[in-house]
Amino acid sequence: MVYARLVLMRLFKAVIVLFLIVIFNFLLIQMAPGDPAAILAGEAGAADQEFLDQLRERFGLDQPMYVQLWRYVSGIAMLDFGYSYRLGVPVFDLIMDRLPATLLLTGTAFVLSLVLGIVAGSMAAARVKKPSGSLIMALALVFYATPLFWVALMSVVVFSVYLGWLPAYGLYTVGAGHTGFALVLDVAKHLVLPATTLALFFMAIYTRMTRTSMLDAAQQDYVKTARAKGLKPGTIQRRHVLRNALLPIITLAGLQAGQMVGGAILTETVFAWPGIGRLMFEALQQRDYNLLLGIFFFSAALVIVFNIITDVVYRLADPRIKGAS
Amino acid sequence: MSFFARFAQNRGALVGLVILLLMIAMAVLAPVLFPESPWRMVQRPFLPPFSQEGFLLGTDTMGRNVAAGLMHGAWVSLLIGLVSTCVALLIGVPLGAIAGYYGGLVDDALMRFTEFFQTIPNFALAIVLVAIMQPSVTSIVLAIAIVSWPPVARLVRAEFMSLRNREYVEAARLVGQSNSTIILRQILPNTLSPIIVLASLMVATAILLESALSFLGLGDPNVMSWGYMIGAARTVIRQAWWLSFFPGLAILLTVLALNLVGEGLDDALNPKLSRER
Amino acid sequence: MTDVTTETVLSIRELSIALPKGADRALAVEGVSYEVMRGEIMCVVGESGSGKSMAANAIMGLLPKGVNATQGEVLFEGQDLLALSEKQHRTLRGLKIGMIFQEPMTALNPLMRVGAQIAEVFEAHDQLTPKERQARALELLIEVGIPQPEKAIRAYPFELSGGQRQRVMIAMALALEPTLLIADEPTTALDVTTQAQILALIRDLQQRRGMAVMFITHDFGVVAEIASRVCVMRHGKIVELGDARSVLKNPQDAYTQALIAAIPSNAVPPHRDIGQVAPLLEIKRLQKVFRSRGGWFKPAREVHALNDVSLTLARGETVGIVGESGSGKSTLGRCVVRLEHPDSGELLLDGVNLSQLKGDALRRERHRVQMIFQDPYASLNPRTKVGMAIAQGPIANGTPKAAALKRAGELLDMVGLGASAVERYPHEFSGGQRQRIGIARALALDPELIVADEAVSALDVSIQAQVLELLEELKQRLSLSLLFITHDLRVAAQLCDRIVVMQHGRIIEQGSAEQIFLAPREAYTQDLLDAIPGREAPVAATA
Amino acid sequence: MKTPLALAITAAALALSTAATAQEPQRGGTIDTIIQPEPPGLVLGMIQNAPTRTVAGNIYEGLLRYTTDLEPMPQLAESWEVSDDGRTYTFHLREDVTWHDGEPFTADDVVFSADVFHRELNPSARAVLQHVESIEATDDHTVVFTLTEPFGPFLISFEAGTFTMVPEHLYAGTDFRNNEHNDHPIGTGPFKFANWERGTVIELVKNDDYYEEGLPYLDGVNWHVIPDGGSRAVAFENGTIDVLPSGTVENFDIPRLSAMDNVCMTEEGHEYFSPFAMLWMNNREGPTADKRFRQAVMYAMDREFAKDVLWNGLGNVPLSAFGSNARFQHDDLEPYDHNPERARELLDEMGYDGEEITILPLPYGETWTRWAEAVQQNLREVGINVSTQATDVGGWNQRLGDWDYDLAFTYLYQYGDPALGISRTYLSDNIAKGSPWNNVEGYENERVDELFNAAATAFPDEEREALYLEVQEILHEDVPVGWLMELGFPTLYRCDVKNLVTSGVGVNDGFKDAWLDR
Repeated sequence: MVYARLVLMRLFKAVIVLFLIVIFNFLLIQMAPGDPAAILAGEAGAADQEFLDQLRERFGLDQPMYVQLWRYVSGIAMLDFGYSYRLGVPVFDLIMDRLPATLLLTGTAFVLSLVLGIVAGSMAAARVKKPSGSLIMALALVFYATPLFWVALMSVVVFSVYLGWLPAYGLYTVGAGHTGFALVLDVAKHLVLPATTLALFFMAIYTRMTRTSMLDAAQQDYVKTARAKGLKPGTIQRRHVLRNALLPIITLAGLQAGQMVGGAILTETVFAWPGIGRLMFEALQQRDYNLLLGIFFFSAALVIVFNIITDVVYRLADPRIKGAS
Repeated sequence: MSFFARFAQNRGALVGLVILLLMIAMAVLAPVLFPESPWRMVQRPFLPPFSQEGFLLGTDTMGRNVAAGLMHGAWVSLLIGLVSTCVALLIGVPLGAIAGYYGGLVDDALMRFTEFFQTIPNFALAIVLVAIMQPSVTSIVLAIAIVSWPPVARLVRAEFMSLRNREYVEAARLVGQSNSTIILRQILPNTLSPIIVLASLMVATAILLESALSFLGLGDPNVMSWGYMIGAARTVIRQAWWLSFFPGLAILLTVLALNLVGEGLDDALNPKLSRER
Repeated sequence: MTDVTTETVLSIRELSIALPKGADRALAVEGVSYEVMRGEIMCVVGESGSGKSMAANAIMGLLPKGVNATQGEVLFEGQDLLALSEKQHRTLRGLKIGMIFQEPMTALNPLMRVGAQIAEVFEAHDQLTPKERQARALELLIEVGIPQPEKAIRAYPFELSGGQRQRVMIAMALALEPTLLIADEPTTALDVTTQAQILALIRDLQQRRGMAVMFITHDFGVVAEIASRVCVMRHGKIVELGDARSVLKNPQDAYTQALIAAIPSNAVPPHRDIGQVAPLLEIKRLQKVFRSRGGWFKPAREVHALNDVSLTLARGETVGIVGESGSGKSTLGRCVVRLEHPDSGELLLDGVNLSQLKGDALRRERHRVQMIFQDPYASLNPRTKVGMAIAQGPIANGTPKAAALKRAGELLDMVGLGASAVERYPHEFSGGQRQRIGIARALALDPELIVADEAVSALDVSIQAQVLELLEELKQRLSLSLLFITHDLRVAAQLCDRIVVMQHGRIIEQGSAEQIFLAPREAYTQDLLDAIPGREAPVAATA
Repeated sequence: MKTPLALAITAAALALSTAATAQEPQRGGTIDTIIQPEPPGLVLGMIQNAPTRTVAGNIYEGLLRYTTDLEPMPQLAESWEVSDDGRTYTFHLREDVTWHDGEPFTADDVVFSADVFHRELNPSARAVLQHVESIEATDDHTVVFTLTEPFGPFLISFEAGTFTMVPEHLYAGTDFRNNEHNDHPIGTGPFKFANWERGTVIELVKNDDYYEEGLPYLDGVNWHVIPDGGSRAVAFENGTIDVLPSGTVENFDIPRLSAMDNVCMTEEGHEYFSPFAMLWMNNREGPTADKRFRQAVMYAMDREFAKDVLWNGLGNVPLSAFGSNARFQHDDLEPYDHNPERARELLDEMGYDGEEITILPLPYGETWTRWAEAVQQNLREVGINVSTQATDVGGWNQRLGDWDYDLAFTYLYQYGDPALGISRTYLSDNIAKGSPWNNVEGYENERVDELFNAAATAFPDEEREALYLEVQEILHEDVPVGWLMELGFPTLYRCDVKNLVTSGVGVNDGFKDAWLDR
């Protein structure tokens, strides 16, 4: 019940935020030089005025800006995101086409980075001031400091070109006709490099955060209480230190999860991953406003959804919040 | 213990400081050591590193001196990192301070505004902003600042909220100091340490962001930055590893150094006083 | 088995504990020896920094990193605890030796249910089945007197009050019926009445089980209440050790004497007649309600912090506001200095109503009422020089900077720090000295009224006495009007002409100090008086 | 000057042609290739951009194909006649052609496509159709085009990408752009559309009912979508991709990829387009309005360096406005060599005061960016104060469309005839804001207009040639734009892919003859 009300309330706020985001992005994109008609004409390599006028009329670009905005916003209110100028396909379909790939990539990377980050961070916290602990932190720092795209390029060169272990790009082997388990395995293989690349940076963040948080939690009085009970160190770490240390990580992870969709742009580009990050970049370059706005809308919606999930998880993890409301 | 002594206790921070000073030295000495434009095509392309005198790090796709590019690039990358962080602070600190100090509806409004910016995925927003303003140092700095101020605002707000009811602040209010004096004289100086620590990390993040933008072809074409060098070299990464390796290493080291220095500053500025009371 | 026997449970011999490099002294504890007998409560007393808790931590094997026992032995049931491995030590903890800590608010894991945390003790020592553990936990909760134990066992710590949490801690410490219970300042963070209850509980359980208790405290009142024997520590060394009654009655060591003397006496000062002076401060029907801000879907919560409070204070008078936490006493003080905005009612200062002033109008009147704060560490801006901290009030009110700084020097001299303190930073001063700076700051604007909010609560007893003395002296010299807010009736009794007792946002009773102490009209006041640890019947001082 | 790489290509091409004749084609197999960027749609005529042409050229067909020398070959038309006055063109269609949905292909489809579909949708076809007076189907398999006046390049305009045949029975009377068949294009070509996984792959499968006996040999073609150039190179290297059509990998990768075992390369197959790289120079204002400045720019640029370093020695540096694959090229003009001294002299002569000018690179990838950097440096070295303005495609389009630039890179297709691909850049009636493909530089010269207009409608070719030679001399002197290079876009493929390039548009219609030797 508490959750239902919470989610409802958050959703209500989300609608307002999304509405503002739509307007903001709309105005932002209006400021960009060049319109989709000109770009489509440019791509065609030849165009006369008639062609441009046809396109502009078709896209409604001949209308004043407020009319365009009104049309767009009222369309969105009915969950109609319009057509992609360039591809001539409903924006909603395009996004739904690409969203699963992005969610698969970011989801995997998210889980991977979170699990590995927490494990590595706990290990580093337990080995504080020992060489092994310092090594973990040094590694985390290096991962954190290395540009993501550089890792991506290098991992392709090493694992795909020289070693030939993993496919370098794409979501699955085209034309292999895999189905069922074989397809799953195939996709999993393709997932390894992009997911790892994307995960490394976030893993570094979680590792550092977990360590700090664990060291903080280990200083707390209740840990002393637990020791005074005669609990084994492992149990103390797990049940008392880690559980409390996870609270700030939940908050951070919630923020990151939403941002990952945007952060996947680079990864998706290098690995030819057919996700919405890449779609967004292409849409931007082609001034495919409807598509771009649609993607912004969905990625913002994802951020909000993740925030709500984070809130719920946080409440599940921390009884104090529930009691306070 | 003096500030520097506490800082120096963290050996990593010292290493970071040395690296950082080295990078700054590179930036400052670039015009002295390589007075010619780094864009000048001076030798045959793809000269490997350490193979010819005067071209310690080899030449790039167009026969330009990589060492010259790296040193001139240090200036640009550090400058972009620093300036964009300053701009982000200029936006984030006042917003956070006002929200945290006044609370209530002002806080609500400002925080909704901040959340709004956090709801649009960062990197995507940066890309769009640069694309819209067209790539240049100014647009890149602005875009980075616009996507990186919300955490500053949040941090400053949290600090202000915890400090605004401190007894010394209340004492200042009681003796009749004005709100602006209290914000600037009483609270702000006490939030500086976490802000400085955050800022050092933001410079690092800004350098990474700039390189990512350059990688996508959204760098300023008139200045030689590390990000540009990697972006330009990625198409030849297979035949000329050194072209992306050296600027990549430079970014890594700088970001690493900034993080280490940040940690050191954190240790030095925020000694754990929790046990004192 | 209720009698004190001579069986030694714990024997500490020549124990020295070294602090890490860079600490303010080399040894936290130096050559300390004492014993704890079966069935007795051994009180280890000392002020902060005396090393009184260190030995306890060494016994439990819970010394902080970098702190090590360098010498001596701690014998418990025939084995030297210092020689045990961590693993061996672990088997003793909880099973043979139980421990309770000072801060009930933070000593329990906030994310685990109370029952589970108690059951963990059995689990740690592989005793009982999970189901039995829960059953035992419930029995223990009943034993320590938690209201609604069936509900409490399923509760999270934040759902319990401080006293209840401390009871949970005790239940946990006693779960396996240990031979030795170590209690490290278990009542310091509690209200007096709660403190009295917990002390009674510990004494009661100790007697029923015949355990040995090592009780660490800074408060000689508490010592008087429960100790069989006392060990007084200072700077890591024992200054006096002996039977509680004789130490209290007839302390041998000068430091012990000073400590005991510093306890605000039970002697009630004689009634002082202020005469019929026009009231300086008139509080009329003051109301203050705190509302938690509700969202669109959640109702706001309300707490009546001040409910129809009326009060007058004459010029030159000191009025004490006494009450436990949540009584509204601090809110009252904060309303008077206008750090809070009262909802309704009047605050007449010399006839001017301060209660509804806002903005600049308020800022102009602020200098008339000043405040001395509780926390000497939080009340001074760490980045502002002491002189400036004092001078900034006059500067904000238009005094030239040089003159204001000069005056600051004079004030510092007056509070006993010397004018040279102007150029120094707060961290160079001790807690008591900082509180003097706070007093100087409050005086800098020549206020008509000073509100002191728990101004000595955070200080060690000996320091407390000095600061109280200073206040008393200043009061005489400058004929200050003082609103003195405290939870400690003894302190109030020492300084105040009149005492106001508050509970749940209301004034329960007010009267002269003498009358409140000797003839309280309300039961609650009587409860408060009874709860004062080590209290003997108050005696009217003969003037 | 030919670099070793260019020589190697010639050798490989020779080896290819001998090997091809020596072996019996094998059937079966699927080729994996690249499409970059992902096309917006596949209905040719409605969409004319390069990737659509490349993929859909294997689904749709035109009346004619063209050899690598740009001679017409039969396709849907098995023969054709031109009247003596050059105004009437009669096409005889094959009678055994069916659409992918089984309907027969007839003359009515041709009339519909040309007269209705292309006139409404296709600007490049419109440019040709403005010379056409009428289109008639005289019987089911004969179509007659009557022109208003002779039009030299008419016969070269029937390539599938420009003048594709679309099915009348599916499109007539519908809203073309929202026609339901746009998602599943129906053509007459050797391959049928099978599937399009957006962002991943477009799959074409063999048309079993194809009218040319025995063709195609392949079972299908998969066009992979890989947005990153480096990843595309890797995909080719590790063997997942068999064919890299021209322009799909960065030039810097080509030497390495072509040096791999069992990899062949051909420069053929882009003659029809023959992309011509140019530097727009704003003739209206600023220093670039001065002819001497523009000449100085030509002398300042080291075009041979760009060719060798950026284009691997492929392509060639033109003398003037006409490339080698356009007809009627003038080969006796004084070349604008790299001559900084001369450039400085010209600048001094005009009294260039160091006014800052900007250069707009073409936002089409690294090679172009590098090229702009090189040109910028070249210009700086002769004392021209120049800075680069970065844009993306949208910004680039807008600046050129609004004439808001000083110098700007571009490249244009030549379409095999000056009247189609070249004159558009210089004709004064082609000055109009809003398009980056017309007379963007703002060059106005009456004589040039006269000559180009006369040459387009002159008949026969000898008359045209004289006019075109004169125009080249004028342009060479005036330098309305900077002529950078006729680009060499090689196609890379595994050597076991045989007979890949058989026409002047290369892989755009080439897979029908290709086979795999595996």
